[in-house]
Amino acid sequence: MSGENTVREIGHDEFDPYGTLALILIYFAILSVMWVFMYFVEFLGNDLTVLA
Amino acid sequence: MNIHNYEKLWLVLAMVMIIGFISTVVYGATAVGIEMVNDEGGTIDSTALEEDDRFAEPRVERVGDNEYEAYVVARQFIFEPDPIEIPANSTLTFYVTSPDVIHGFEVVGTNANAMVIPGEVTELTVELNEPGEYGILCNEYCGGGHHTMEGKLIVQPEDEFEQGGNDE
Amino acid sequence: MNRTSKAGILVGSGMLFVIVWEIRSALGLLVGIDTNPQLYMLLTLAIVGLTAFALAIGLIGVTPETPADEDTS
Amino acid sequence: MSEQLESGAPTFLDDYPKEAAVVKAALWSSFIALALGAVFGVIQALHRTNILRLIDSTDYYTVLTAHGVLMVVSFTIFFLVGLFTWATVRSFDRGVESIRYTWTWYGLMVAGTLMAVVAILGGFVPQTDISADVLFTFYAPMQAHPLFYGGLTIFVIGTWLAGADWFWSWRAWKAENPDERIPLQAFMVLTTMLMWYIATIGIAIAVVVFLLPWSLGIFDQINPLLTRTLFWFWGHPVVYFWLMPAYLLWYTVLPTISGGRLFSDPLARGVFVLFLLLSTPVGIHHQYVDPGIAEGFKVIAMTNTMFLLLPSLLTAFTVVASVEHGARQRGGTGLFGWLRALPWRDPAFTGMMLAGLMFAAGGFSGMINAGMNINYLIHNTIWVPGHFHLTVGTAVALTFMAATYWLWPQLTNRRLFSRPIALAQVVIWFVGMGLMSNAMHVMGLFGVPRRTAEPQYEGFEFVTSFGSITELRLQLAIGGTLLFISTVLFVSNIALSAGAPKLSGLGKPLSEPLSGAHDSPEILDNLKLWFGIAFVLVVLAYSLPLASIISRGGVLGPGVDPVPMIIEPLGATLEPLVASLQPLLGRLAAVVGGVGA
Repeated sequence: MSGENTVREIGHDEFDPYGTLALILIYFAILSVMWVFMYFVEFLGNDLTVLA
Repeated sequence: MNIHNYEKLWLVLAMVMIIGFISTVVYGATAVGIEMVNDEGGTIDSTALEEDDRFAEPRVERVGDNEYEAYVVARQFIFEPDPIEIPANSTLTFYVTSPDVIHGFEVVGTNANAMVIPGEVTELTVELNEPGEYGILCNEYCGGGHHTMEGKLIVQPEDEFEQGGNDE
Repeated sequence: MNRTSKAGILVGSGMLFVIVWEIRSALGLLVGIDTNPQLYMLLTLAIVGLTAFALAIGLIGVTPETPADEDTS
Repeated sequence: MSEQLESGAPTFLDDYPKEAAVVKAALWSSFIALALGAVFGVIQALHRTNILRLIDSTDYYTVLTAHGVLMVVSFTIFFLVGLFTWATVRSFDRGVESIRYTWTWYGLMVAGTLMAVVAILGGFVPQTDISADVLFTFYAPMQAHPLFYGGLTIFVIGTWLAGADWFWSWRAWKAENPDERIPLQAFMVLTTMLMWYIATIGIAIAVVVFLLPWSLGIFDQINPLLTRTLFWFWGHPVVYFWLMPAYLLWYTVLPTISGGRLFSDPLARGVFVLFLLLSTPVGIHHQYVDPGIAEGFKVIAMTNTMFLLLPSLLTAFTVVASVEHGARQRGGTGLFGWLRALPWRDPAFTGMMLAGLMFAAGGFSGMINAGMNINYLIHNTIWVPGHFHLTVGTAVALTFMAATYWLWPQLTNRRLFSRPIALAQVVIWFVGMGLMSNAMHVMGLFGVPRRTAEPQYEGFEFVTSFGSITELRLQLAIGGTLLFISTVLFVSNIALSAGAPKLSGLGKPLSEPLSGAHDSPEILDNLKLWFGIAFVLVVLAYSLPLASIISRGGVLGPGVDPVPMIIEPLGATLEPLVASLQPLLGRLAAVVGGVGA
């Protein structure tokens, strides 16, 4: 079922996508930091807060 | 259903993040008090602005000690009045409407940014503390001259404003 | 020999270029450091160029045990 | 006439020659729109940055309308119908029920596109009264020529019939396979189309009930907030209509070309169901700073929008995990080392991965757009085009181009003209978009507006916190030029492939998911249930806002007159309309008849 370059078959139960987990945790961290920065510094720190 | 543990972990984290985003926005709306432009500005007959008390003569009006209201008409391709002049340390409510097409009303580089829709009145209140000058631009395409549609908001030092005098 | 394929160098350089250049915006917005644009662009190109060169002559990078490239179309 | 490849499988063209012809025609329509759109795109990038102004600034808006409509309506949706036809036929393993019917909806879509394009390009010809400088959003009371609205209507009807074609195949297949699970690709096609049927209610009412008769002069007033809200009723889910074909490719093709298998079929189905449920009741988030809509409705739209992030976040995991599976099967090791074991030389693989990477960045700016009050910061600034050039302009467009490199040989039995050029093309797109969208996002934060020919004002200057506006403009222009070059490389590569020798055995079978359909609960395949829930959610999210808008301003507007984006008044409109329709109908009849015969 897999391509010509397969050197080993890995089934669902023996596959732990820990590389993916690591990448996605990095993504999560970036998103969280950027959100806090954008909301609290860029937006709330900006001029002319709309009050009503 | 065969869901890997890492996938479950990510599902939980994703939900936490989503709830975090919503909480931040709610914090801004309640604790900081940022209100969205809403339906309180009311409707208006956009073909008869000249018969309306507020918009027949676009102007800034003093309504309290440090409170001002600006009745602004955004039309192809100008803002009236221009410039809008206001003393520092005051609260200003913009009432903006359009007699022709949809426009944008953006005080450049600030959070004062809203749509102007014919038939509706956009109501937007901001606090102006420091003296200074801001550009105003239309940020919704409104026709061939859209890119020339600009105005100015001038926040004057309080003492100078009295001398400069407005229409009163 | 530890050689990275030409395709790998091309794709990697593209990604590296974008990442290094975006860091300038991040520095400007988040930290408020205003880097000189010409200088920063030269720096970016230098980093990308040197990395690509080092990969090409095998100074850095290792190939996986199996050839990573094949024809799929 | 064809040389046999040793170990190749039969291609789609071998198995379904008639369907392959439709798929090819749809993809060519898509690529022609892409090429034209790219020409208009680079004109804008150079014009608004004041690098090179070839046109009058008034004509900029004609160019912008053409760019928007060609890219996000013609390019994306023609690709979608081609891809979905391929996916439906392939995954049911049966031809379409009536090839004549299939050509009919394709013909309608072509006719609709031509009508709209004629109306738009008429803006360049002052001698005609045909013009539609109303941009992709065509907000009333700006008024376009009826040809524009008519073209859109016919185009959308074409897509409805296309969806019906795939449901028809499903019914026929189900009759023969009553106990089988819907194949994954077909499941994705069907859920996407259900979403589309719900979403297009908004645009259908806006155009057919209001804008078209209004442009014909049948009534002369309109409620701009109402048509604007109806537009966004459709205007947000349409972005998922662009995105779902890319997701289909990421879920079903990308794992195979990375050498692995899809991590989880049930999750993929769940993701598409979530998109069906949540794509539509969110459109009001485009109207966060609109007057006339109560804040409560905006809060509801925001909550729905935020939860709509979930299926995309899940997709990120599942797709990357599938690729990691491929890498590890190819011998990749380590926490990140597996990334090196991937087939980066393959332009199809690299293109989709770069598209996915940009989508991760676009996801972030989308989260900012979705945040209700933070919207004040970036609303209608050039940040917004910066965002959607990462999503539709890269996640979707680059995935489509990459997928074409994989699919085209199977539709033509010819190899690609040049794989190295193809690889360079996807990398150039990535770099070009990196520069352009970075500049757009940053300028947006400084307040530079979108949709404007000359963002340079007399009374004030934009204040930058770092760098300068000049530098950012230059960056935008360089990025835009790279994107144009990339498009030229793509289209010419595909065109030149027609000269490659015919081969057989170029077929590429898709790998089976690691956790297959048998693992997913039966209820996921209950399309009626999901359609019902989706419909109820839309009614809940939209009935009160729409009722409120109508009770405030009336169905036909609180005194708003049309503002035609047309040089002449609309008096003699019907005549040119009919006249311009005739050749189109004739051509349509010729296409349908010629192909069907």
